[in-house]
Amino acid sequence: MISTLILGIALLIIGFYAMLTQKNLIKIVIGFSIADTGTHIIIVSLGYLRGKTAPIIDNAVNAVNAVQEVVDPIPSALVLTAIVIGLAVTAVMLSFIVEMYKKNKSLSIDDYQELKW
Amino acid sequence: MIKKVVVLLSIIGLIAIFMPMITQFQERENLNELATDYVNGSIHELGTPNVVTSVIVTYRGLDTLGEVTVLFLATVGVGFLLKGKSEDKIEISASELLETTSSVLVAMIMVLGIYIFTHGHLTPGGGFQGGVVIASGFLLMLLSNVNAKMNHSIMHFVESLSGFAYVGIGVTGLVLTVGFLSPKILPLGNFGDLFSAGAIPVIYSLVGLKVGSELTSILVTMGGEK
Amino acid sequence: MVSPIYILIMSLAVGFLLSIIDRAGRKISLTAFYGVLTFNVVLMANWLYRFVFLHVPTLVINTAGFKAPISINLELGLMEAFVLFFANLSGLLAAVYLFKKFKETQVSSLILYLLLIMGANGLVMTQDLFNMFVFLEILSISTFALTVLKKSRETLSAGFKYMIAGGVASTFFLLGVVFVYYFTGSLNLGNLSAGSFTNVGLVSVFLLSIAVFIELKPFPANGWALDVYQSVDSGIVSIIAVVNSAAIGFVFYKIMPLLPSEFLTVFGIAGIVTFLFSNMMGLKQDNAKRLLGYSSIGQMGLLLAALIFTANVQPSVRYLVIGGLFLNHLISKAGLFWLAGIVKQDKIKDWGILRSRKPLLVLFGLFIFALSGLPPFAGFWAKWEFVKVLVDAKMFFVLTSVLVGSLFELIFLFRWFTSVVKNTDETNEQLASPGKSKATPVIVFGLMAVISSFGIMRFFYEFNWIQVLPIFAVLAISLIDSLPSKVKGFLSLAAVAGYGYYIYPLLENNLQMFFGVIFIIGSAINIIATLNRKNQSRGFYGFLLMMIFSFGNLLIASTYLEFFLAWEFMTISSFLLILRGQKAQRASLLYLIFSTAGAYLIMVGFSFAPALSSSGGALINVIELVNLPLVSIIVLAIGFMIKSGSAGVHIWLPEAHAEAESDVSPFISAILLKAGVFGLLMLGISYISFTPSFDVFYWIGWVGVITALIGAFMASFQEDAKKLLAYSSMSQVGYVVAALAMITHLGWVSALYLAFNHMMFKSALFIAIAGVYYRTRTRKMYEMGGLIAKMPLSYITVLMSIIAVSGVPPLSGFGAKWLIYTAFITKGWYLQAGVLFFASGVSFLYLYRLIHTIFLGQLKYEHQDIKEAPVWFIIPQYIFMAGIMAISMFPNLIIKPLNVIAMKYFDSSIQIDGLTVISELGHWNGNLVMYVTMAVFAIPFILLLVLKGKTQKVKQFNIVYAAERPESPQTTHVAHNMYAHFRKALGKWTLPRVQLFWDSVAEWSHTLGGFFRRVYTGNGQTYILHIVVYIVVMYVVMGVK
Amino acid sequence: MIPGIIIGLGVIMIAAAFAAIYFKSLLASIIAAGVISLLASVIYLILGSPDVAMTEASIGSGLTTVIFLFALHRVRKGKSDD
Amino acid sequence: MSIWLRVLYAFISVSVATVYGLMLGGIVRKIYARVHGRYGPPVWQPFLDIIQTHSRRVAVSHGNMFLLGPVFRLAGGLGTYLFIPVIYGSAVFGNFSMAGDLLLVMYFIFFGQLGMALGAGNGGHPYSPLGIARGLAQMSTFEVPFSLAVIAVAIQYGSLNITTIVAAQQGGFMNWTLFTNPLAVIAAMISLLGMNMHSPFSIVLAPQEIPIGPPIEMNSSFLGILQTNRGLFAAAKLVLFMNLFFGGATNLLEMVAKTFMIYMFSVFVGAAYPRFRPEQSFRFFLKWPTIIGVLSIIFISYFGGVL
Repeated sequence: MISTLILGIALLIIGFYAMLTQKNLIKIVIGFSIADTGTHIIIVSLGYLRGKTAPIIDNAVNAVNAVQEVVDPIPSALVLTAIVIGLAVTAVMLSFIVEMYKKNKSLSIDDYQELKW
Repeated sequence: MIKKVVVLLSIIGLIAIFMPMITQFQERENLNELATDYVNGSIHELGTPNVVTSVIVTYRGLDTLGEVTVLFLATVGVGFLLKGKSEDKIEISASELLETTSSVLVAMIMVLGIYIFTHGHLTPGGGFQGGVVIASGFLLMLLSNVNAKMNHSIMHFVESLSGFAYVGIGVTGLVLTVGFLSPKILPLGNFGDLFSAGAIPVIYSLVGLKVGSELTSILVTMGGEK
Repeated sequence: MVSPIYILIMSLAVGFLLSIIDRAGRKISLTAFYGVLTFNVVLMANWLYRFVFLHVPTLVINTAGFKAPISINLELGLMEAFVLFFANLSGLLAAVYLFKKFKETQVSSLILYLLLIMGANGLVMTQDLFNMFVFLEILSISTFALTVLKKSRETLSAGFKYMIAGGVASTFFLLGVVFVYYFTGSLNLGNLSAGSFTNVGLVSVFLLSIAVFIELKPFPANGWALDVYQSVDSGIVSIIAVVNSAAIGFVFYKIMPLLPSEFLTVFGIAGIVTFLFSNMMGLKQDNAKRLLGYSSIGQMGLLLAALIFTANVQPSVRYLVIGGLFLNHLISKAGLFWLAGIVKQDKIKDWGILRSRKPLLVLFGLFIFALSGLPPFAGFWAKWEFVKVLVDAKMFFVLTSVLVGSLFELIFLFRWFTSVVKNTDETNEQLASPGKSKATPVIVFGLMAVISSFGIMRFFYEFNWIQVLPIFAVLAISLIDSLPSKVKGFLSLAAVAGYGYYIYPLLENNLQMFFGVIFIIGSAINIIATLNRKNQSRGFYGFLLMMIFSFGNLLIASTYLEFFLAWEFMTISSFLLILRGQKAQRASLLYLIFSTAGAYLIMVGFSFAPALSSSGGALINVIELVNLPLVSIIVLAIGFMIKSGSAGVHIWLPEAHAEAESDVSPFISAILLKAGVFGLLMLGISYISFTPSFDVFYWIGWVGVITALIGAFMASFQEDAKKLLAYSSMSQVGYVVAALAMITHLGWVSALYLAFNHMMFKSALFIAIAGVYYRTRTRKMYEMGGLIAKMPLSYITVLMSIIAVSGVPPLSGFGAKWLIYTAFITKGWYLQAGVLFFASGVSFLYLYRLIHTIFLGQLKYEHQDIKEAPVWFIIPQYIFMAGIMAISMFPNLIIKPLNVIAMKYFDSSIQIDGLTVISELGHWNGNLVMYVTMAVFAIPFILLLVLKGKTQKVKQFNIVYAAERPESPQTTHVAHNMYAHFRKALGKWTLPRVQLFWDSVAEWSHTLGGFFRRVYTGNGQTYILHIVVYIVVMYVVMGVK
Repeated sequence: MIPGIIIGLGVIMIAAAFAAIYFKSLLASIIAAGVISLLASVIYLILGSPDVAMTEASIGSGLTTVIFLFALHRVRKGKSDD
Repeated sequence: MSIWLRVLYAFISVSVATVYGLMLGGIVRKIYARVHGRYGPPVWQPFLDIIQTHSRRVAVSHGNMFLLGPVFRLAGGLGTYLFIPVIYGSAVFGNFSMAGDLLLVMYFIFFGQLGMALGAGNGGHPYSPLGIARGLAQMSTFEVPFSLAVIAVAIQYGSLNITTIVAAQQGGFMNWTLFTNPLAVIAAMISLLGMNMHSPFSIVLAPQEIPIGPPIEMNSSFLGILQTNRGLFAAAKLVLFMNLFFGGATNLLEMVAKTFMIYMFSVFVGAAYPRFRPEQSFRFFLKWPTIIGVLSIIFISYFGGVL
């Protein structure tokens, strides 16, 4: 659906915007997470078929002509995986931040540029 | 200032990259060949009403194994990073009432979680969702400070063994020459039954256990539990 | 055969269980851990063997009981097996390297490590795009977590930057994957091709490929990677640099078929840009690990470019280029990172500590050599073939960038190497023993470097054993290196004799024979001087033999590659010999840089040659290059002229000659320079039958005469005896080059005559000066004086040699002058002849300075008790003197054969009538000149003896000096700045413009490097911005619609 | 009908996204981010992906938010130590 | 011709040249003195000097090379002379010109200079190397126009063989190089000034700065030999110039006349100009004479020598 696609892209870009402008480490990760959500919405939007329902055979969907009635199951499967992975990455990022804070007592990304050139 | 302009430009650039996707977007009308195969295959070959589940557990089983691994890695990684040195817990004083209710609630949540992943092939939801539900039960436990110690070790074993068993099922498929991670190591059963769809429910249950324990581990580590 | 999917299975099973196993004790968990890693290696080794030797077809592994594209499938082919074998091997060895760490830290690190390796395996084998994403995440997350194996502020912030960058890249990758699915309905690589994407669909492959590309750290969107390389534990960094890069690089290789060719070209150029710029920025780097980081990034850029630009060449070449570059990078980078962990010094200048552990030093050198793409290591062959591919495809921008980038890399690597070897900071610090676990992987990879080089030579080329003899010489001598140096010296002499005996029948052409005499016999005589060595001189004879054998191999090369190989061996060995000099760090580096630049040009030049098959192409008729295009001739000429020290590219020459050990200098001057001459002659032969639109050799001729003049002037203004001789060599070889550039019979006769003559008198001079240096311990001529009384034999050598150099009759030097001027005037190169006359006049200045300031004038107090040079120095001098006398008396001894040599290519322009040589312009009877000279010398001599009456020999200071006794020898010895007036007269013409030019080139590249690396601000956010901007810019450049 | 819901949700989500960026309080930012995920799951439901909706609701808005909060707590804790 | 006859002829030839050369020296001293308003020594003074130096009882030597220096010097003079055919067509004055051509002569000049420089260096006096350094530097510069002139001559006559060059100039003075290739002759004549080390190019001997320079330590017989050579060597150079540029000589008289004129040229220039400083001298030779030399080559090679 185009509206959700636009929404997803918007969230993705807002997420990137946050990553590019926010100095606070946690906010950068929030930005990353927003971008992630945007990505997921994009994926699901691409799998959507107009007027069709979830790919689950039950009372609503007949096994015989299921093919004509369901949305694409593959993007759903992919997003499922992506969401879990997103969580994993977020968790590791956050634990980095926790440790960085322990060492440096700062949450500003500008305070972490001892390595350069 | 220059940086701001560059940021702005790069954002505009990003929009430009995705613009053609929007302007030339065509909503698909029909399933493509692969998806059609999946829907048909799921129903006729695997006997799994929830096509998404059959895709996740079977057709793209390797992804799921990988996904579980990613989560596992995150668990290990978070543990490795935080090393659990921090002694402080989240201090929420739990009243007796809360403790009692939460124990009951936890039990209920656990049952719900197990229900979700065992029925993954029939209804929406499955291992991941079930696992999260289980984890949320433990979260509740953690927050209400109930029996935290006992659970930790068990969590570990569940985490390791469920993962191992998952791999084991995969290898069984290889040994039986039906293919790695194939659900055909078990009979298909009746379409729509709980015990049907070959090994799908088994695998999904293991995934559920694994994910649940992994997420719990993450929560426990992040939450400051030793 | 066990399916490779068991790598995934075993790793996962053990990985999942490891935390439980660990409860039973770390020993058990470690056993399981190493067990799996070893299993991976063994399995992949087996598969690699099967693919290479049994030619089994590519293995397809389906999962879930369905065939692709229904289910995810894995593939294992030759390429996969190759990459994975080495990735797993590096994984295992890095794990061994980290053994102590793994014993101590949490079990988590083992799990992360194990799954990291698994992720790499999965990534390489999987054929499904989304599955790739999953494995990419497995690889990334485990790497992120492992970056803090050594937890510090630096590693944490570097790791965080890494994560953010990785996160951004994987977001784009995911989007790309899904878009691909949306447009094609498939995720399986087997179903997809570049044709699947049109118009808006291109966005999908763009996102996909740019994400992978970002992971491969393109310049400038790679600051995060550098921080990681610099800070993270060496063992883990080696994995990041090697295993991760290999796996992700392989992903790029796999998605390449999906990309339209315009994308690929842009990526290829971006890779090259990365290579060029990271190496340029490396120039300014002084942190060892960060330097390696720059190099790693550069190497990956090169590898990508190679992947892209070799797409259309035949598979064997492609395998060699990519495999060679990959292997080279993998082995040497891992090895160097491990060494960095052992040395534990951040700053390059503190690495001198490595000298206290010789075996590690040798390994260090090995990796540096390999990384720089020097033979026989894998990178050399890859570069050779790659250059050929680029030339064939006419991609000159890429070619230039590759070569310039390689040169930058070589510069910083060898600056490091030479500073390690030569650093004069006296630190008595001993490098702590690295321990078995840390040393073993380094040693294994050192061996791998050697084995892989021989493997490549064995599989891709057909070399005669003689072509690799130079290496075996080093190995053989290193086995007996504990013997006294004299024994080794005599053995070397015997080896050279044996070698000469062996190649003698192979020298079919007279020209080869002639150079054979210079190279082999000249070297053999010069070896005698080295017998004076008192200390053990470890390594010396190995490299010396390597050099001498390479000289010979140049002559018997039958293909371009054989020639080039010998050429490179010659460069390497001479570099190492020069490096042995006490203060030779700068000199040797300069030498290597220029030589390598020259070698690159030669490589390019050969690549232009027609009918060059992948095995190197044949030099028809052994030494004759055929049908070279004009550009090839120009490029080759410059390459050879660098070696012969022509003006403009000569600045390596004086330093190298001066700073080399004094018994090494004769080899460099008398023989090494002739290799360049030999190359130019080869070119000249191909030029005879060639009528170009642009007369290259005319200009070479000019360069030659200018070289002769500049060399003579510079020599006149030197205070250092060896530098003086060095510039003199430059000048003399300038004559040779100018003469052979005439491409006439007489020109060549004179060039060869002078070359031969120069070999003799310059050897003698250098050895004589070596003797003087040995006694006086100084090379400053003004610190000597009056040594004629103490070292008469050396004096006679110098006297005769300078007569021979100057061209004063009756000695052989005049023959050269006579031939050259006659040749020039006959050719019609009048002004050039005028310049040569000038140069020849100036040469008297430095020759007189040499002999006067050392042997004449006032003897210094501190030299009162000095003795004649050791006999080992005297013997070779007098052998050469005998040679000079022989051809002075009977010039036809040499002119006749030279006449014959040149007659092969031209009609003879001289007649030999008895003892008289008759040219178009005049005649010369060297024999008669000699007799007349003897007579006119003898008559006054006798007259003097008769007439002079009693001779009173007076003491040193008894001179007509305003009735005073001079204060000290110093005040009376006119030596320092002897030609000040001449310098004043020439004014600014004496400015060392060439030196200044190269200095500013060096400065520019450093400044540029320093400028560009400012993009790496260290701020993680800026790095994200770089990535985003990079993506946008690439989008625009690629013109995705 | 459905487009209306989606546009409505979309507007709220984008607003929440900006809120997440510009809120001074990290806690509020985290909650805002959680809201985005929660609303996203509604969108998934509309798009015929109940599985994804469940996952997003539980993982995206639930667990992720909790982990953020835990991390914030740890950081705050560290801050008060000084 | 038997070798002994040739040696005999050579002996005669050398004797004549030596006497002539020494007398030229005497005449020059006389002329200088007259120009300066003095009476001056007799023209045979050089002979007296030689006898006087040789009759010294004790020769002070600084070493073997010191001793050999003068020998080298005289050998250089002898050799140079002997490789030049002095009189065209004469067997007696044909010398050993079959041993080599013009290039041999040009390079043999250095033989004596080099040897002398070495001998002087062995003397240990600082003025010797100072003078030699100046001399070598100046030599390297004046050789430039000279060699350009020689090249021009070689182009013109297609030969470096002196006899051939002389032969080509026979048949009237208009055939002399002086008229067929005047630029080359100008260049060469300017270098001759340097070669003769007369003022303004007398920086080598420069009595005021480095009293007589290189031979400062020379005494007794050593000096005598040097003086002998001075006469012979001067004659050799003049003969060479005469052969190359002034049509050579077919008899002794012609030779004497021509060489005397050439010598006078340098003497008069020397008498008229004060001495250059070394760097001025070097620069001078590298400027106009060199340009003239280059022009001569250009003219001769592109326009066949016709101005």
